[in-house]
Amino acid sequence: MSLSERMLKIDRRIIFLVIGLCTLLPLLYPVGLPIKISSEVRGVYDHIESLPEQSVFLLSIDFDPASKPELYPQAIALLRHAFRKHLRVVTMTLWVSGTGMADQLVTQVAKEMGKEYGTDYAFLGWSPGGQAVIINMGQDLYSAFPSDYSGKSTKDLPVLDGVRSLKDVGYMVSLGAGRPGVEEWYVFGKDKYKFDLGGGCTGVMAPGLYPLLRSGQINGLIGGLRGAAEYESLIGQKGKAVAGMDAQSATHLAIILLVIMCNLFYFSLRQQRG
Amino acid sequence: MTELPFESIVGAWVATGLTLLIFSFLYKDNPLFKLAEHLYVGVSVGYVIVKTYDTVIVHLVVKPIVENGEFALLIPVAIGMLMLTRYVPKAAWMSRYAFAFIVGMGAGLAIPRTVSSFILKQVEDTIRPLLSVTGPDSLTFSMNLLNPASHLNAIIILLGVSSVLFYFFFSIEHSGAGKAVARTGILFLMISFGAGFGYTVMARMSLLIGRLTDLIEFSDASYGRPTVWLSLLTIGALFLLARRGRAQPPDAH
Amino acid sequence: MIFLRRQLPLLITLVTGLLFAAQYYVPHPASEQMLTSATKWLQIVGGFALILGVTSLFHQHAVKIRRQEAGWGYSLVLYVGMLGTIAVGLWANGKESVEGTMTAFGWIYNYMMVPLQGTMFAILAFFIASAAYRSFRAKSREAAVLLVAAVIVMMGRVPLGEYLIPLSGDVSSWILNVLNSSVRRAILIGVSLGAVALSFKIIFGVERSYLGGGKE
Amino acid sequence: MAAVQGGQRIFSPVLVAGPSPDWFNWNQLNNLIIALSFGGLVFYSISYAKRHEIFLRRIPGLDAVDEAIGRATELGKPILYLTGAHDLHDPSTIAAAVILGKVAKRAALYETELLVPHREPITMAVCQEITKQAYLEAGKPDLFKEDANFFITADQFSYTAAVDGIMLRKKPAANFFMGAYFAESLLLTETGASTGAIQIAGTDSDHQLPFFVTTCDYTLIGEELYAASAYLSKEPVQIGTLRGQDIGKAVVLSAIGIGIVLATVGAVTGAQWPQLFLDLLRDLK
Repeated sequence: MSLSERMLKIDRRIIFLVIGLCTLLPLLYPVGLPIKISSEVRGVYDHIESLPEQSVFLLSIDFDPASKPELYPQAIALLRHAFRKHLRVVTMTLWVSGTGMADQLVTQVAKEMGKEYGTDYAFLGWSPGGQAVIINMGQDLYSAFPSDYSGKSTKDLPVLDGVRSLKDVGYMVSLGAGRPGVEEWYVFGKDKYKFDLGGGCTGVMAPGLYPLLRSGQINGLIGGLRGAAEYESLIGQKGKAVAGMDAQSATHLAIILLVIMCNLFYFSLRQQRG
Repeated sequence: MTELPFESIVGAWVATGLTLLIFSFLYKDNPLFKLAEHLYVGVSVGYVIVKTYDTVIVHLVVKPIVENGEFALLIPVAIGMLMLTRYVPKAAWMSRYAFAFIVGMGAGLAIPRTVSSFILKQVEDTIRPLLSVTGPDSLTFSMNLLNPASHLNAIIILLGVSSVLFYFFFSIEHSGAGKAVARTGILFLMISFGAGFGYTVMARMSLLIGRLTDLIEFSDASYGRPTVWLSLLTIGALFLLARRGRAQPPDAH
Repeated sequence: MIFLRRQLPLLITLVTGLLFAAQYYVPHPASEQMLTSATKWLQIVGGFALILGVTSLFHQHAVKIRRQEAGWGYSLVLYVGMLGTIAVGLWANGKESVEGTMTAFGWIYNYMMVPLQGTMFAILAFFIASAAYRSFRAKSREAAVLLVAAVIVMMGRVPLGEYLIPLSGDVSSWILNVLNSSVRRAILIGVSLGAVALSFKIIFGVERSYLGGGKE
Repeated sequence: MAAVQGGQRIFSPVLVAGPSPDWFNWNQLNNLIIALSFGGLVFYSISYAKRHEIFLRRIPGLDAVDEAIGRATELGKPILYLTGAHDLHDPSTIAAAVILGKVAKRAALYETELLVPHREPITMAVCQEITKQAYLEAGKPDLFKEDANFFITADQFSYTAAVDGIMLRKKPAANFFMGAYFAESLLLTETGASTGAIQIAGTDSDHQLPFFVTTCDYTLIGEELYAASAYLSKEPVQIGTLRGQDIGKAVVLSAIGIGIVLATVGAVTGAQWPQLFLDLLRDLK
């Protein structure tokens, strides 16, 4: 077996090791490269900036712990921004296994920003049915969520004053890791109830949402950890996402090198065999 | 430095241990991984049951009925019950009513919304003038690739949309000029898949970054360094399992 | 009986399907009221669908334990995990936290479910790297195109890539915004036509595989 | 409408413009026309397909299905078939179920074991019926096993881990991934590749297509999945639908073409009339 052949059939656990190290080392010894802001992320940021105080901002945390590393930083950055702008923040989730995480997330950021439950923000919890929940909220928010996460009646929450349905929401962002996610919020929500919609998603979902972005169906898109890092830079509070960008750089470079190497071996093998 | 609460320390040990058990799958499928896997299935099913019970039964059904007398909610409960007849062979056909309701409603809700969101909206945005008038009698064609709204990009988008749509024509043979168009379609598809792959690499790496950040945090002395000890323990266990595995005939499960 | 077993379900599909498709075009309050109630029902029925799945899982692993099939110990672990979580969850009224303090249910969630699920997902990082190595070979023109696009986007999406080759950021954003958009748009239009066609067939009973069985 | 009065909320009924409530939203007329005419077109093509032969081009990935089942039979190993993450609301799941019928029939003929782990209970129940039917049609009802279709869990990753486990333990010789997929795709296909199985995928989840294309032996891209189910079943309903969709796509393409010409004419001449036509193609609401 020639070198090329052996290298092409390399035990994939060696690759696993390389990737593991490329992630770990920059996390332990960060460099801090500058991050450029894209227009997609700016779309969401600018819209929140333009909202008057006390507008209702609905954040749907449509992911579960599996996508936590990518979307959690996005959620934190968005919540910090919304609280800083003194918006009325309403949060919820369409993913059952994300409920506990969403609760923790909202409570933590609200505490940090000194906000009070019920008057400044609320967490409605989870409700089953996916698209049915969205339509039902568009029709009557209190029918979809008769009580919030802690069991309090949603009708008694001051933060929801004047909010009857999705039509009364100033801005809505869905942070989606799949279905139901941003697309469903458009099709079953914005299409009929006409609220402003922005999106955040995992890197996998992002390329598929570009047609919606182009056509203005969503007015901004935060894509993956990079998007979160851009948002963190925009609000000037660097967090986990910015910290992760170095590791991201290293692993990407490693993979690109792997791909180049693999092609070199491949072509040399082809040449050997004529 | 503040003392960590006891449950956080135990939690850190448990979380670290489970993380490492799952990661041991990277070496190969092994009993440690299987243990974590089954525990995971169990815990997550349990979690979903509790959440469904709490949200559906307690908050969406019982409370509204008891507090507001919304007895109409018994209808969906009945429909839901019908679904469970699937487990009674003789009455299993009754579950069809429930499925008929769900599927029929889903189909009905989908038609107009899909037409509006994904056909009209997308066609509307693809139709853009290929020239624009800037001053008196001067037509411009903007060539700037970096401006997504430029005329050149409008043409490229038109090219992409039509060739890919053409590739998905199934009732005509792709020959002659059609073959060239279909091939262009494939090239566009491949570019898009490549972009998707590249973007996703980022996504997946962030997941690893997330887990490693936790492991780094839990290697702190305040937790009693569970990462360090448990890593050693896991590697040791894998080593022992591998040795035991070698002593047995290779077929044994 | 045939009517009850076969025709009536199809009739239900026809009526609900037409009703809710038509509802979209009718802004009358009565029609809106119907949508509100029906979507609420759908939420509740969705909850019951979950029970269906769980009972099957119960049964499957119970059989394994009873027959002491290979690996029944793992099924036992599964049972213990499930019942334990249910017991703790019901004890905590299904809440992970009460007034900001973590409950035992929250502890299980935070220190067991979150790391387990997160790690399962994180394994993907390794797999994607090995997939890239194994299959990213310029075997054909198509494969070469895919590879080049992937490499450019990988460069353009990280600070180091933009730092080394400043143009990569712009090029990757052009690929995403223009080339990728056009393809995804075509796919979206095609798939949507398919979805609409299918919905029509379901409503009019042409497609009835969801009821089970082929021809009758 | 809602008003706030001293902390109390009063809701008035939805306000509707016009003296009496409207029974039709005229802005959605084009939507209704498109939906109805496309629906009509589909039913027309179906009835046409019942009376006439309709040409369908060959889909390269499909020949691989037979090849893969054949290889599993030769090796005496099982076939693994996944129907994806969605329930039967989703066309991809239905297509996957149809293809499962065909795969099950071949598997029955060759007497090869079939494993179909599910994520969604309703789909499982339906697939059980479909598999049973396939075994009947193949004339081997006695070989049908109720537990060939089994439910694992609705949770994405526990499901994936379990299926990966099955792949590593039972080493199926052919893996089919049909239907809708999410992040689990790569975990499944990479594990499948490591066991040396032939892998055939078919999905309309465009975000996962990059992985299937790079890691599977054959991939049915997007609508090819629906086409495959039509091609295999040779049923006029499916073939007719495909034909209807083709015509639909042709109409969309022509509309885009005409629209662009008109929009350009409108932009150059400054005339208003092209806009009237273009409004038909817009989501006006």
